[in-house]
Amino acid sequence: MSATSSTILNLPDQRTATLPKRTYINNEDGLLSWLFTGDHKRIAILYLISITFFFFIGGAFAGLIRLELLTPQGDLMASDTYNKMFSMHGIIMVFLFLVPSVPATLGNFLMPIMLGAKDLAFPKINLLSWYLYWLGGIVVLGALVLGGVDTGWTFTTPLSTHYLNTHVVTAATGVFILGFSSIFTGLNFIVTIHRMRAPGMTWFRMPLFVWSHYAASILMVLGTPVLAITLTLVALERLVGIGVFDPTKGGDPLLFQHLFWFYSHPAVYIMILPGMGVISEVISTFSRKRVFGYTAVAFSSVAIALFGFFVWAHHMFIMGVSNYSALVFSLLTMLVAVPSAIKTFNWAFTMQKGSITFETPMLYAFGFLGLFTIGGMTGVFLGALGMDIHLTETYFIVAHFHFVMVGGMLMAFLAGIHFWWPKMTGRMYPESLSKLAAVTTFIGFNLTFLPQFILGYLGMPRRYHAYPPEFQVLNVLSTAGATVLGVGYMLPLLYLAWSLKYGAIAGNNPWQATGLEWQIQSPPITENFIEIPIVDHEAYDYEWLEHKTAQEVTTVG
Amino acid sequence: MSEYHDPSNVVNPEHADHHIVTPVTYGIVFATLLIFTGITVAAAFKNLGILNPVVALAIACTKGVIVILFFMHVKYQSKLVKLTVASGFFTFLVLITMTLSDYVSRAWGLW
Amino acid sequence: MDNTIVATHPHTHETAVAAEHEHVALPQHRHHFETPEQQREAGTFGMWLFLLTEIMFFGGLFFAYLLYRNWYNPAFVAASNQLSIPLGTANTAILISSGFFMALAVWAAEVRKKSLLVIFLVLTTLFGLAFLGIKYFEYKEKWDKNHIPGQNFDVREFVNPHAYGLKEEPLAPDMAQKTQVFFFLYFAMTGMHALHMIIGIVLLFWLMWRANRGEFSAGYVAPIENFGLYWHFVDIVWIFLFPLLYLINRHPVS
Amino acid sequence: MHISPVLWQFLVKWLNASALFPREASTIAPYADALYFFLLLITVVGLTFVGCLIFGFAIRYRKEKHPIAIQVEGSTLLEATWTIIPLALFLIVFVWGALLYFRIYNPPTNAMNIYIVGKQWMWKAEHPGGQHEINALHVPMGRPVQLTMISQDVFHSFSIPDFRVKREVIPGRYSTVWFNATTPGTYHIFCTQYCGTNHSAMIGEVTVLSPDDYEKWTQQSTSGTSLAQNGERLFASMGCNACHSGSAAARGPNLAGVYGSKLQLTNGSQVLVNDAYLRDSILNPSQHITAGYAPIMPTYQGQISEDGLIDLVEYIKSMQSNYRVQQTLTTSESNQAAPTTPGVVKP
Repeated sequence: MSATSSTILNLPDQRTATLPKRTYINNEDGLLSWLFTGDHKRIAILYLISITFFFFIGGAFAGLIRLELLTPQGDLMASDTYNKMFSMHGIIMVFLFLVPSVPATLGNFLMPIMLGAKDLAFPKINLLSWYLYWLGGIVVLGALVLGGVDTGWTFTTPLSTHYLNTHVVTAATGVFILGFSSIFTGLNFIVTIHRMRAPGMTWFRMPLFVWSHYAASILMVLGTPVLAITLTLVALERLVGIGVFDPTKGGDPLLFQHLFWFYSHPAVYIMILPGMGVISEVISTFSRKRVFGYTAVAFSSVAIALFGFFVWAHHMFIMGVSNYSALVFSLLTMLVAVPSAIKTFNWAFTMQKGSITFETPMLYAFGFLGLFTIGGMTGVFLGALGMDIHLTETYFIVAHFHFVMVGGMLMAFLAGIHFWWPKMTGRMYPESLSKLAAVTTFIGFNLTFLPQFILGYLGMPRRYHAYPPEFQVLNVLSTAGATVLGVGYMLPLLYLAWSLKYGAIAGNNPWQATGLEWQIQSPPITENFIEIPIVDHEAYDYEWLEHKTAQEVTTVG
Repeated sequence: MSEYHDPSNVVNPEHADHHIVTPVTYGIVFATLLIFTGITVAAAFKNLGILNPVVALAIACTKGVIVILFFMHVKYQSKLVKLTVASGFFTFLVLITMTLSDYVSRAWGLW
Repeated sequence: MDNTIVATHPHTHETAVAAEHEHVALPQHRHHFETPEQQREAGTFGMWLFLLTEIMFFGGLFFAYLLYRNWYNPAFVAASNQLSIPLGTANTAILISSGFFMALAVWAAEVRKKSLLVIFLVLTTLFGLAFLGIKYFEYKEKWDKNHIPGQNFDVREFVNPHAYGLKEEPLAPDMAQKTQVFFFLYFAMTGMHALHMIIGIVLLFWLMWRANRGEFSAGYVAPIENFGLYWHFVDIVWIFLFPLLYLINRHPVS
Repeated sequence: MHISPVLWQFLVKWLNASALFPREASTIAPYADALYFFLLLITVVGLTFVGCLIFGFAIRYRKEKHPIAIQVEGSTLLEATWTIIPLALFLIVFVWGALLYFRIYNPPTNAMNIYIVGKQWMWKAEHPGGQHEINALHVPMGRPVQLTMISQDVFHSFSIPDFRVKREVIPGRYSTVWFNATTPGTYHIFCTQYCGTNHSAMIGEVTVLSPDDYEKWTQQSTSGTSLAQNGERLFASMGCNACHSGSAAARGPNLAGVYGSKLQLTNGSQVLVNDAYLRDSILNPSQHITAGYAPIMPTYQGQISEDGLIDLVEYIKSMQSNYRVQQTLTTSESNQAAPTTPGVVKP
């Protein structure tokens, strides 16, 4: 290939290339072979289909919400319906999409391969986790079908326990089950990382993708059970009237907040950390350079996981926690922002002196960097005690976490899907169309959520079905942006489906990346490796790759 | 089944040999636990003031640690398992102390 | 959720063939593990991680208990004194014995004594059932006295203990209402514990059946060991519940 | 901050007209905005910096221009720099934010008090002088106003964006917030904590009046009886005066002048008597027994509404002298007779 070409894409000759004969996809046939599979790659595909399904359901709710907010009056739907819409949007997006998105799809698919293992430690638990996901998903959908739930995804007591007659218990049961799905994924990852690494794969030779999943898994295992017990108590409070969260019986509603956020704050790190792992891989590959300060990036993941457990009460600054406590939690919140800053700069400097190309995953990664920086910095606004008073519970919050979750996580997810698509399916996605989708998503996203920052500072409260007319201009902008964003998300669905049949044959290593997953055939065989690799180089060692490629050429030639 | 024997899993610090605890050890542990149960009931009937819950919890912790170390074999397990157990209790303590930091300091007034 | 523990143990696909030695591949060995040793350690580690989630699960309840015990100490003392010390102590001893037999069962599996293993598993189960039986009578007594939190909760015994032949100090009416918080936590914590025991006993029957077929007396002991971890964890929870719920303040008020 | 007033006026007008920022209508608002602008500044600088890095590197090191990547391990110096600089900035933000927090949540001692009761889905404002408002609040300009708030049902949150104040309104506990309005006009009140079906209808308007107008308003809109007078009636009708009669032999402690004092309790602790204490000792008396008295007071949980509790608290607060105690007794003797004393309104 010529040194001056603007792409690193290296595809086999399309006239002669074919997909490998035996792959994990065609190893066994029939629906049952998929439903009872223990293969982590197949489970990843099952998850990918499932979360896409739920993403578009959640997205449909988002669309309806934005449509309602087009006009200041509540004219599209009744306020109860609207409340159910945003509750469902939140529950589906958080528990059924964001938490499992990268770990359960890309993580499941890649983790064993990256470590040089044949499978995750507990394949059956992995499958069980997918079934629990569906069970939870169906229960949540059941709550929707039966008439919906309007607590918001936070299940705030005493509203959820005493003042609503919607299907709170059903929804809580769904989330409870989903929690166990997430616990089993995390548990599997931790055991796999500890016990299943290939010979020579030391901790500091692992790709950063694995490190970030490790950090996220710790949070899943230790945080999620607290949510489970909290939701159990909410359900009991509703069914039996036990009074732990009921002030008239001597309970403390703030106890619910403490327990709920003890999980739900680390949960945002569960959501974003795997995305950060994807970004590390993508930026390194398209800069042809190892990640700047590998150790710092690895440890900052762990630091985020650790500090993540100490900051939950920043969701409760105005809720009547003691001032002393607020001080401590605010300070710790400032500390947890630092590792994220480190990561951002390390990613930027990874590009320094690299040899950069601009394929779709890289464009998504650029989008991630910009949006995550805004999302992260606005988090500092909210961590600052005095500022939080004005900003919390307004659209500023909404914009902030959508910047981190959608701008950060979803961008990373799409970057990862495009990046590993050739590995998962053996075929390339159409490049120009996907670049268009990346740009559309970026523009649409900013148009949707930047106005919400302004709305928030102006004071528009979140979860409002109707709002004072002076906020309309910005809301119209936001809704317009949401339309563009919707198109941006539909595009990949269409062209990725198209590419399954018509995409160019990708070959083993289209990106000439260094990861172990790129050294095997695509799509991989069921056992991943013909023989277990012996790892003798660090992650992102492009000189090793060059050497290896040169050798192969000589052998073949 | 690969014939290849993975050296990193045997020489690495996360590995420990399979140790079989004898019934004698179990018997001693069993007796100790019963004795501690007796002590904790007896101590509850003495008025030790603030020390009552402290003693009760101290005995419960001791019993718990004995069970974890011997019945659950953690004494003979790798550092990894020891660390795992410790991290569980650490996170539990984080939950308790950080939440209590709110409840305790609420009584200190509003500056 | 706990029945999923079953899946923690790598399943067998074929009936056990007696393997004479550790180094001979066991039929239960899963292809993606390099060595049986690696598989065993992965299983133990996974089980421990699962127990971590259990710690945090009970952790939420323990915190609620800690908080309300401090807030409503007199109510907690009075309500705690309603629980029966002899039954509680007996139950503690029974549960410890059950744990002891479980530990012996693990030993029996490790030294490959099939009949001993089955006997110890049966003993473990019997003591577990005895625990639940006593718990049933304790719950029944609370039911009869209307001490189950809810609409019919009765505070008379706490407002006017002397009329019921109790030597307790009477509680002020508002504080007496708070005994309901204690009883709720009592039922939630012991109930959650009992639920874990019931799941454990179901698993025990399954293990007994498999042990009787000789599956665990040929060097493959992971299910027994991992179940042992679970059973001991349930013990530990009770070891903390007993002093916290039964022994708050038993000495006469000075 | 010394900016030329003309320039400042212009800036404020421009900002108001473009509606990117809410109006600054309280003394707190400029402080909040200052921090906001500082944060905005570091965000923009940080974003520009990251953007420059990305675009700079992307152009400088794109493949056409820089075909062979040069491997770099990392740089401890650089990494330390971008650890320490953000850390320092965040710590500044923390201190600044904390100072702002105390400014917003520490009412000055001379603040006038207004009670707010939140319920699904309305705000009730109760002025000590007996003015009752729903989804509206009238306050004088240039005078610190403290709101003592409580919810009758679920969590609500009382927010006035133009004042930059907000606080959760919690069931079972008083929470407070204060402000000092600077510009006459009307401003939004929002409930910002999701509270059920008509959450978005739980809005109101705060009207800031000049001191004269406020005086006029108080005259016109009073219901005739102050909160303390209502409380006095309630005090008599609930039979509180049977025990809290103020005499030395009474079964309950003397309540005159108790507000603001330090009480010794039977459990040995010392408490400052404030609104929250008074409310809680009516509902959960046994936890607040004054030293020397028996725990015989029944609970009034579920028997008095939050409004009633506010009346009682306000009445007990106003019992500062022996004279008031005598009045209580007189009232109790004549029982339901209208109180003769003028409502004492705490300034």
